[in-house]
Formats: sequence, C-alpha cells, structure tokens
Amino acid sequence: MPALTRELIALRVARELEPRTVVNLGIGLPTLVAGFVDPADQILFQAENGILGYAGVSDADYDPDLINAGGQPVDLVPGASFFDTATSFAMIRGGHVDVAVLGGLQVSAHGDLANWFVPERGGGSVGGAMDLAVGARKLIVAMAHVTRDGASRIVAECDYPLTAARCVDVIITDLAVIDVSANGLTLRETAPGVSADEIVAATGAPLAVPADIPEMRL
Amino acid sequence: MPALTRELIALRVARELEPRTVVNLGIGLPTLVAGFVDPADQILFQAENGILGYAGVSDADYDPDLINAGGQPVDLVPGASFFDTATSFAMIRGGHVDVAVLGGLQVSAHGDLANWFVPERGGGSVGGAMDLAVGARKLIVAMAHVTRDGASRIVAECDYPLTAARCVDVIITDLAVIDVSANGLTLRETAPGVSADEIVAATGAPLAVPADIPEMRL
Amino acid sequence: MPRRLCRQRCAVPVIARYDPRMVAQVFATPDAAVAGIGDGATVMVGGFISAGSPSNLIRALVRSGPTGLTAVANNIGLGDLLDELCEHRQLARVIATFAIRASGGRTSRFEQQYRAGEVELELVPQGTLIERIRAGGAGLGGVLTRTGLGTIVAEDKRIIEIDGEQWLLERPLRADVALLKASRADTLGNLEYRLAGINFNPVMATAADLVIAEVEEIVEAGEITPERVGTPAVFVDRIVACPPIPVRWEG
Amino acid sequence: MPRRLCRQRCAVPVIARYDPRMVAQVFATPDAAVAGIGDGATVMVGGFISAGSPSNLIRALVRSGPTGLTAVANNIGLGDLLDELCEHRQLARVIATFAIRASGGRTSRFEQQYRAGEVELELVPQGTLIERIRAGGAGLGGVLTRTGLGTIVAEDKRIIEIDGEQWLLERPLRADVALLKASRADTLGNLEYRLAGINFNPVMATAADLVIAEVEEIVEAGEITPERVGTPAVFVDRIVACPPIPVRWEG
Repeated sequence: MPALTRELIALRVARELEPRTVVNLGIGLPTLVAGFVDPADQILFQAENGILGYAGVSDADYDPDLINAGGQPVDLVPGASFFDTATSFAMIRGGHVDVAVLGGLQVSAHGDLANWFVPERGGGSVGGAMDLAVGARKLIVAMAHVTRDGASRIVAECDYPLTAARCVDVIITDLAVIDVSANGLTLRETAPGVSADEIVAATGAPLAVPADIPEMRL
Repeated sequence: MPALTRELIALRVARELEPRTVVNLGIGLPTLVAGFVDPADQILFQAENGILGYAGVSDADYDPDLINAGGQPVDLVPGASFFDTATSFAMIRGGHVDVAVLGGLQVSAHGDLANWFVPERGGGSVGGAMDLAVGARKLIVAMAHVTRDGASRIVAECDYPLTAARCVDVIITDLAVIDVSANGLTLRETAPGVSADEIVAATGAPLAVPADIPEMRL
Repeated sequence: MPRRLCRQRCAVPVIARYDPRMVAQVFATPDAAVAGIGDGATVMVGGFISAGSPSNLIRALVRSGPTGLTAVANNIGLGDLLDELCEHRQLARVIATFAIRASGGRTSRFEQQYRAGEVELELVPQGTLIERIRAGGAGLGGVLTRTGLGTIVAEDKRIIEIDGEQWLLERPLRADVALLKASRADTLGNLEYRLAGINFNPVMATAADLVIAEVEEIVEAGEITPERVGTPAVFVDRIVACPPIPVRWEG
Repeated sequence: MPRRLCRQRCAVPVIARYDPRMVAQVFATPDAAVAGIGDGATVMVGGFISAGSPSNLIRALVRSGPTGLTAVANNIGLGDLLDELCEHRQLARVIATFAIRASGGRTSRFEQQYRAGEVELELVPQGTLIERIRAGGAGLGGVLTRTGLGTIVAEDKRIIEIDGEQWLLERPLRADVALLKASRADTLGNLEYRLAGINFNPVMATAADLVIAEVEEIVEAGEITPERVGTPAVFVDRIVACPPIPVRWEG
C-alpha cells in the first residue's frame, strides 16, 4: 500500500491551514509544515518558547537565542515578536492560537490524544503538548497511520497515557485525512493509490466512509 | 498641642526608610515622602501603575504617559523601568516591595488598617491599597493622629471597612511614632513639644509607654 | 469537534460577526474603529488615569451612543474621559478600582449617577482586577489571592483552603470589546507602548473578543523592534492612528 | 508586626545570610557569583534549550559541587549543560517539561540516573510550570487550569469545581536560588533580554530568594531603555558578565 512520506504528510497539513491564522507546530513531523506554506498566506507560526512569526528552520549561522521550541534555529518574518513563557502560554491556553499541529502516538474515536509518554520506553517529555491540546482552537494530529509493528495508531480507546481528552479535530496520516466529531471518525480524503477499504482495515476504531471520498490534492 | 505639618510627617517617614530599598508611596500625604529622601540613599520608588525608579513629582512639561499612581507627573532616576500592571502587582503581592507608605483613616491595636472607604461619604476607592497592605514587607501608615472632630484614628477595633487585617508595622502621625506588634502598640517617639501623656490621651487604644521616649529627629 | 475551551463568550454577544484575522484591520477614524459596539456590551478600557488612555476611542464610543454598557477600567472620575459616557447615561455598570473620591468636593457625573442608583459599581482591588482579566485572557479558572481576605471585598466569595492557608477565589473577567492605547502599531497589529502607558493595556488585549487600539502612528511590519512589541499582533483586531487627547486628571 | 505574606521560604534554607539589596552586587566570575549555594538547595534555571540558558552559571555550580539539589528547568537532556550536574550526581530531583526523549537512541546522564532510580523526576506541562512559578513569585495561592485534566498529570491533585466546570489546582513553585541569563544588565541589576532568550527567565526572577544572572555585558544605570527592561532591578541580587557558552541541543 503506497503511503505518504513525512514531507507529503506535512504538505497535506499545510494545505489545511487557512490564510492569516496563527499556527503552532509541534516537534518532529509538524515542524516540516512551515516549509510548505505559501508566504502570501501570511500564516504566523507561534513557538512555545516565545516567538510569534518565525518562518521555518534557518540556514543562517546558528544563533542560540533564536530557536523554535524544538531547539532548531529559525528565521523571522517582518513583524515577528518575542515574549516570555507566561505570555506564550496565555496565548496558547487562552484560545488565541488558531491551529496546533501535533504529532501523535494514538488518537481515539472520541478525539482523545496520546502523544507524550511511551510506555514501552517508560518515559517521555510533555513540553507544551498538553496546553496546546487544551487551548488551541483547532487541533490537527499528523502521524503515521500504523506503528512499525503494523498496529493502528487510531484506536477505540487510547491505552497510552493521554495528552488531553476529546481535543483532536483532524487526523492527517500517510494514508488518509480523517475528521473527528462528537459522532466519531469520518474519512475525508485518501492518500493517492490507497483505497477506503485499506484505510478502514488500518484503523482500529469505527470509521464512517461517505460516498465518493476524494483523493488528497498534493 | 503642637502637631507636625503634613510635610514634617513626610520628612519623619523619609527618615524611617533604609538605603537601597524599594518603596511604594500611597496617594496623598505619602507622596510627599519622595521629596525628603537623600538621593545618595538610592531608594527606588515603585508606582502601582508600572514604574520602578521615579524621583518625585515633576516640574517638567506634563507628559500624560509619565505619571505616578495618583496621576501626578514624575521624573525618573537613571535605571528606571516600566512594566504592565500584572508585573507591578506581582512585585507588590509577591513581597518584592520592601516598604509601603499608606495613608490611613483608622488603625487598630492589632495593626488592622482602614483607609479606603469613608462610611460618612458612602464610598471610596480601593486602588492598590489592599494589595500593598497584604504584600509589602513593611507597612508604614502616615496620617493625622485624630480626626477634625478630635476622635482618635488609632482605635481598639476599626469600625470603618478594613483594607487588610494585621498589616501595619509602624504608625507615623503628627503627634508620634508608634510601633505595632503582636502585643499591641508601643510609643517610640513623640513630636517636638508633645508629651507622652498627651499622646496616650489622643490614642483610642492601649499604648505602651516605655521609659525615656525620645523626641523625633526632624 | 467543538472546542471545550476557546474563547469564553460573554452573555451578550454584540459584534454581529467577528472575523478572526491575524492581520489587524486599519481604520481611518476612531468612529469607524468602534463601529458595531452595541447596547449591553461589556467594554474594557485600558489606561491608568492619563497614561495609555484610549481617549479618542472613548469619545467615539460616546458619539456612537450604545447604552446599557458595562465598563471595566482602572478609573472613572473627574477629568477622566470615561466619565463622558455618563453624559448620555450609556453606562449600566462599572468595574473599577478608582471611582468615588474618598474626600468630598466636586463629584463626577459617574458619582452622581451612582449615588442616584442609576449605575452599578463593583470596586475591585487593582492587583485583583488585573489578575482577573489576565485569567480571562489566559484560559485560567480563577485567581487565588490573599488580597481582600477579611474585608468586605471577600463578602459572598468562595474561600479555598490549601494546606491550612486561606485564599480568596476571584473569578476571571472577559469583555466583548477592549479599547486600548499604544504608542505605535505596525500593519500586522503589533503594539508598542511608551513610558507608563503600558499599564492595563497588554493584559486587556488578551481578554476581549474584539480588540481595538488607538495609536499615534502606524508603521510597516518589521519596524517595531521584536523585543519592544508589548502586545503581539495575534491579540489585536482593529487599529486607528490619531493624535492623542491629553487629559489632566482631577481625581 | 511579623508579615503574614512576604517571601515564602523553602523548607531548606541554604543561603546562610541573604542581605536584601535593591542594588545588585557585581561579581567578577561565575564561580564567585554562585558561592553559597549549599547541599539540598532548590535551584531554578532559566532558559529554553539553547536560548537564554545560563551556561556559565551552571558550569560554576558543577564546579562548586553542592549535592542533593532540586533543579527546576524547562529541559534537561542531551547536549544540555544542566545534564553536567549529573556527572557528579549533584541532582536529587528534577522538575521539568523535557527530560526523557520520547524516541530511543543515546540517553543523557540524567536519563540513565533516572532509570537507575538515583534521581526523581516531576514532569510538568510547560504552561503549568511557568504559571506555578509565576504564582510563587506573585504571591498567589495556586493555578486553576484545564491543562492535565483527565490525564496522569492530575493524579492525586485537587480538582476545584466552579460553576459546574472542573479546574485542576496546581501549586506555586519557589526556589532558594534562580540562575538566569540575559543579554545585558545595568549596575542596578535591571536585565535586558535578546530574541527568544527571554522565555522562563523573567518569571523565575520573581520566585527565588537569591537571583543570580549572567549577562554578556554590564552597563551603567540608565543605558537600558526603560521599556526594554525585561526584569526590573528589584528582582536581581547578583550579576556577572561573561562570554556566553553556545550549546547545540540534541534533544
């Protein structure tokens, strides 16, 4: 089954972002999204460590004071600003960030997210994930649809420790775009060359499949 | 009975301030204190509206953005800083202001303070007084010893609405300096030409009078 | 999935359609900038006496005429432009720290209407007022403070005991609209403050559904030093440049 | 009258005599600046990964050798200088948001000691960590947040219900010492931050009994623009100028 690369998942996430919104990108795959937005859309990226308006990972000389929340050097857009962590999380927790894009370990049929603690490793790091999951106005989870062992990351109930309950709005994976609502999961798009049946089979929770599911535009 | 002028009360308060401390001056009489400190003492005055390091009321052209918490134009010392109201009250409530000097309507034998609501007028304004009374590390109340009608402002129990309970450390009036402790009130100094007996008579709460009370140094 | 958090709306939604935009809209006049504020709105007003006070926006609100307003501000009184909202009895309720002079003498229109029972007043200690607004803007459930304990401020409020210590629970405050004043804005909506003009403005910017700022000058994005931005653009919806109205307070 | 509020002291007072002074003391070396931090101290460390990290002070603390420390910091991990405190097992406890890599591979000394049960770890969501520190510094009794509700972060913690909504009560955090990094200081102790080097530094400055800042340059009072002061002098006790140590994080 042909699955999207990490870069193509990031591209598909970028297509989900509306112009002139404020977007926070989590560490890992979500960080790649900054490279795929159209600058004309004037999307402002927010970083938990206190930046509004960074423009993706930088090629410039490394400045230790100019990094995103994952520690990567970044460039700025004109009109960027810096602020302390208290202001940054007032922004996040207070509902001022339009969209957060986070990685995921598991997402449940109710939109519960688990993305910070790996039981097999006996640990993890929470960072700003819990605040983003609770505070962002829209939460997109970008992740591989199944684990390396083939188990679905989309499950009836998370068995990993939660990041937050009922917080996910959209799941974008290497196989599909899935909307999450109070009624459960609905398939919205398929990856090129992947059938709805294959997606249902790879999904560990009930998945509504409307007629005429379009293929992703990439 | 010779009583101190407002200016002399302010001067005596200024003598009470230690070098290199951070001091907040309330509206009214306390504001006069800034004019009586020695600049060499490097006392930094804090204003609730978000200044650390103003130097007293200004003679300069009126700048509406450069005022103290009473609305008076002020000058700055080198090294002054501006900050928002949340930071200003984190400073006050968090115990970072060494001394607050507030006016008073009544102080009780337990160090309760009433200074914001005048029952006869049926109103008042609270401003930052309650936060200062709770948060400053030392609270000096500067006021007239008795009302215009001759009633003592130092009382067994306040009958005016409180600003805060058990908050006053020192009372400086036109007649005396009085220390407040868990054991009650103790006369420390008399105004020039005023006897301890006269002060006891003008005080509506038990007042301990040690031997050899010195006269104020002015 | 409907967000459980997000912006907590006020009881009376007054902006018919609020289009959330990262890029602030620039308006030509204060009157245009305050358009759409309807009867019954809760309006936060930045500033501390004469410093950082959005005088042009207040006067525009007087001219536009909505009534039944709740004003949240540090002060309302003599020589304070907010008092002009009392001329046509636009205020139903005021939440403030300074509102009634402790000494006698001349009284403001607000004080006259308050004494006549025509307008309600909730006096809030300054440090509590700013924390309540901050909680409203930062998605926090309340404020736990010692300020006001044992006073009439604590009446009818919940006391939370933690490890044997008592804390007064104060509730978050939000508004439909915030009127702010800054020194400069850029075209994205970043605000830069000057001297003691900061005060309540940055925190109020976080706690209203519609944030309108008057500034002395609007510059291109990038012209304000990033570390000098006092209110990041995400919080600001409308900006208007106009000469400040100087005001001398009479307490 | 003994103040009921004032600075809430930690259980273990480690600075023998802390002389509160508005004017910061200038020290010649990082080693001199950290003198007096004893065994069992709680130490807040500003910075976020490489930005605004007081690397010189951390290395001085490693050299000075106190043990049984509790560190409060955003991150401890590979390529993070705080991990050097694990070389001589100086840490008893860490309160942080990033401490264990979610993915495998090389592990930090901290992670090895944590897995061996030699050091305790309290993982705190970032927004909750900063608010807990802010509450500790601002004289507030706690934080009411939705963050962590329904997760293991809420285990054994008190839930406060307000108007039918649930809020997690998180407790204030204070420290004996805060180690900070700023770009410049003036001789009074005002600190100016640069770019994203701000992060945890200004809030930690409010929440420790002894606040020590390393800066790249110390200038005369008045040389930092008053509106650019990120931490007012009242919060700062000791300053030292030294070239920053650049660090590349490996997560």
